[in-house]
Amino acid sequence: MTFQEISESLQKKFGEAVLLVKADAAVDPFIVVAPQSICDIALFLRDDKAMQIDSLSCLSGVDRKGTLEVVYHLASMTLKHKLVLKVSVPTDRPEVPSIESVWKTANWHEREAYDLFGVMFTGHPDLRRILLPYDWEGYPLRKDYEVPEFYNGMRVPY
Amino acid sequence: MIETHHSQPATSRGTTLRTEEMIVNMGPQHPSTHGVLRLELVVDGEIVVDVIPHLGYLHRCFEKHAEQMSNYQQVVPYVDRMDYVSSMGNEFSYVVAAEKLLKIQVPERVEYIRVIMAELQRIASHQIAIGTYGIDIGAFTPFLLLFKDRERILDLFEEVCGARLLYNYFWIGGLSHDLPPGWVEKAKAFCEYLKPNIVELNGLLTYNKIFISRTANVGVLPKQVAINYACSGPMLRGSGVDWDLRRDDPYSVYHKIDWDVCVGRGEVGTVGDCWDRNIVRVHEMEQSLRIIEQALAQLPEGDVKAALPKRIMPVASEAYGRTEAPRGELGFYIISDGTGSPYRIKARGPSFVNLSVVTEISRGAMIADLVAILGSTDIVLGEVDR
Amino acid sequence: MDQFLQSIFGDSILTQLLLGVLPLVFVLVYALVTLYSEMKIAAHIQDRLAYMRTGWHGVLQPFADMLKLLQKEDIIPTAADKLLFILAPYVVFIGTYAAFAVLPFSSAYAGSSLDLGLFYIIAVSAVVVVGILMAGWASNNKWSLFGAIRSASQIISYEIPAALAVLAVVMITGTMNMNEITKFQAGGIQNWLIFGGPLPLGHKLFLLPVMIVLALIYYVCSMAEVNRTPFDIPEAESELVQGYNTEYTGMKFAIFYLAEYANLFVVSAIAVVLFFGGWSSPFGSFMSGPIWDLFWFTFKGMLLVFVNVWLRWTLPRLRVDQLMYVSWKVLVPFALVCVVLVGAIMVL
Amino acid sequence: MGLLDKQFEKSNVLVTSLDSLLNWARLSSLYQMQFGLACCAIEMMAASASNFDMMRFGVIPRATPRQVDVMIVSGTVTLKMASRIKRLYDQMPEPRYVLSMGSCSNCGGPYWEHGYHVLKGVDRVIPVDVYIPGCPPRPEALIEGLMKLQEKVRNESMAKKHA
Repeated sequence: MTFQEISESLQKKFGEAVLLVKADAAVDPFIVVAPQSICDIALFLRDDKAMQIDSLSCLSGVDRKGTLEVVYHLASMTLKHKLVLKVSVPTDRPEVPSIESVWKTANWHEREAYDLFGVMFTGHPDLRRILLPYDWEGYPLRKDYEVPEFYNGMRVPY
Repeated sequence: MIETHHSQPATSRGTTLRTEEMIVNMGPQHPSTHGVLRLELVVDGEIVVDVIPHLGYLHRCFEKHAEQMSNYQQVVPYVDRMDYVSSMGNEFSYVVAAEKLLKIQVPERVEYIRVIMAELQRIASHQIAIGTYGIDIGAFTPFLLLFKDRERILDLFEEVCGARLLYNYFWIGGLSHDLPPGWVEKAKAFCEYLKPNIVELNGLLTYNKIFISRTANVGVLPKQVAINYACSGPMLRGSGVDWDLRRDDPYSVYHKIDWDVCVGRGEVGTVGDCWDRNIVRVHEMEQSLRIIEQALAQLPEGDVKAALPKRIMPVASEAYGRTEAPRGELGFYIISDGTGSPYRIKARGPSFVNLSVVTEISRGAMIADLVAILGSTDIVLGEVDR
Repeated sequence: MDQFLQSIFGDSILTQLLLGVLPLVFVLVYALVTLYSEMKIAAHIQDRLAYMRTGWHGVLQPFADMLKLLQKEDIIPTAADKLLFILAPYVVFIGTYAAFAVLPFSSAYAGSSLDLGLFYIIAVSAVVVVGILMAGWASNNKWSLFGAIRSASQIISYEIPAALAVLAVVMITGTMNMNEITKFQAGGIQNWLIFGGPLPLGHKLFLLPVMIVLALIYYVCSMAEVNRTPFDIPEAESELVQGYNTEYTGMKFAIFYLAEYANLFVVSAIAVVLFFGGWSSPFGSFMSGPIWDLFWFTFKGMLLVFVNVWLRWTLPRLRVDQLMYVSWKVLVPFALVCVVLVGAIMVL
Repeated sequence: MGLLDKQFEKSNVLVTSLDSLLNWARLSSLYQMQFGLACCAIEMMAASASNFDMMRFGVIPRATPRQVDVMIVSGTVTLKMASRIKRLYDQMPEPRYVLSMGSCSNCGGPYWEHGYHVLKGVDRVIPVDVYIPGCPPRPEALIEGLMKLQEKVRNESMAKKHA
């Protein structure tokens, strides 16, 4: 399926939840959807006969200064089409429903996005830090992050 | 919801004799965690009830560094250091993504050299994977024999770029250097040299009776689970999924070369067991040799750098480029905000994703099996933690 | 040897002491030689050189290792059971060393020519298990405990087929005295028990396949009893770090090491006595005599040690349940059948 | 160095020759901790493999810190790992040595500026005897560093330290 067809069927099925279809992007086209419906969309994409998007390649957090984005790179191994989904939430209330129940692989990706960006994935079974120590403070990949002077008595800056 | 198969935990087998579970810490300094992974094991005697991985002991802030660089080219050395046993593979993936974003066409000679390097690197990487897997199973000698062969590949790399491990060879829009004179002959000689050694390896390790009994039917990863966990590379193909990005999402010049995708067939056990994952690596080494030989034969003359402006200014856009690295799908998601330096780079490391399935397939196994499972996933902590 | 020493020192306690210390000298020299040659053999299997910097081709390396271990700090973990922790390596070593008492090194020397020699060896080797269990428990380290439990279960299960193989030999020779068993096989390579012993040709032909199987069974068991690859699960490096000796430093670790190598020789020596003619020369009376006997005994023993080293650096490791499977479902039934066959052949 | 400090030393034939014997033993049997951190660990493995064969110098990898003499810190030390390295170092018996292999463990290497989770030099947590530059150092460089360490051991005096 082409991007055009996918976006049309998503718009038909979910209507209001599809916020923006950016088909004329310079490189990869993408679709922005409402955060609260990402779970339903994901489930539809995975189980629909025409979509069969069985694989979540990558899940990334992005800090857009004021809003946090979560970007889903999806691919179908049977039909060989790809799709980029995005959700956007304000930085002060970064709550996105977890899609761990749809694609298990999202578990660690979401933990990573939580760890580095502070995106709260609601419904995630085990939302702990994954890369940084459990007692680390702050979300280092946010653009306004300040490196702490000391961690556990060890000096952090050079 | 896809059903995932759990091995029945040892504690619920309906026996009246219930033993106390013990929590054992494996790593970060442990001979078989392949680096600084820490596994918290809940064990009932020798049987593993649960595995809780703790990562991040090698979190080197790759993504932060990528954002701080002043242009796209400067990210390449950091990309090298992600999956440090297959630097060429990482560079390949990064330049594919970056060139997609910056809309650069590279000369055909560059593509061929990149393919040759990436495949040589794949052999070198699989040699480490199989060698260390041998150590995990208890055979020390194959490791040293494989390392000896690997040195030949490193010599070839050293000749083209001067480095043994981290090369900074693939540049955006080309390569740092052209091949030195006589290199093609040496590479051909290497292919001839390696072929009998793979046969020897099969005799010594792969088809060893003890090795088979240790790895066959152990850690079976069913097809559906593998796909749901987005496993890739030998891990996915070992489970019988015929999927290789080099063929199914083609990049570079792989479509001009004749080669096969290797898939686990359950030759000595179940499809998707540790042995299958290992044999896929062995066969991939053979296929890589095929690719290298053809690419060497087809290698066109020409320049190794595309004509580029001094400073590349992309439009504000984003691109996700992925390639088949030795461990699986290595993707780079690059966002540009219209300035000369990247706004955000996210690396999708195959080891990170492949490791997440270990908990799923090692419940109910024995401690020795866990070592075998972990070894067969072939993780590199530099890429898991980035 | 006994007479020689008695003629010098008389029938005093000193004679007995000297007789007892002789094997210790042998163990130390042997351990140094084996340590060095194992690494060199492994290196040649693996296409490299190993020790090159200490003396000619690194021959002084074992001395350097030992001297260094002597200088190391002796750490006893705070949480360890101190008494057991300190005792364990000595118990292991004593268990191994006690076995040397009955080994017939030569027609002129055996520490003690016990009539129940074989029985004694099987009995004292159980002390090793106790020592290993002590080490694993006292270390207060979970990996050590794993190693100790694995080791105990492994040694105990492999002692059964080994004892059955010994039993078959005892049935043929009619004695448990190791010197007598050796003398039984005197007169050249064709009289060795692995080839059926000095029996009439009809017996010999029937015994030959059975004895080869028994020798293999015993050799496999002996590898398991000394915890070496493919049966090295108690100290499986990639699983259990170092097994029961994980927490040991310096000299205590060195004693474990020494005991392992000494044990390696003990089991090989028993195999030599049982199946390969002990100290007797393979050429009948040619090249025999007390000194030659010592040479043949050591040479045969070292040859078996070499095979062990060779296998160690070639094969992968079994899993703990597969190990038990090999013992209980393969070796024990085969050994039982062999014992019955030997009995039947001897009666006929 | 050299000639001068020999002059001021009390000449004691017994102590010095015992010293040199003990030092020889220690320098020629440096057991190494089998423990790799990052990229440099691959070069460390290459150095122990057939082509470079560190065992020529008596260097054998051991898995437990209790039985080793030298810890080769081979790679980037992160803040999360630093406390583990400290503990491993504490578990090693005296006399113990530390080789810092590669720029990362020397000073943070390429991660010195923006590495919010990288310890800028392992010497901030444990004492280091020899620093080996390079990113990663070649196996030859590691062996050179090892020989520097042997030189250091050769000039130590155990007998005097304990007197």
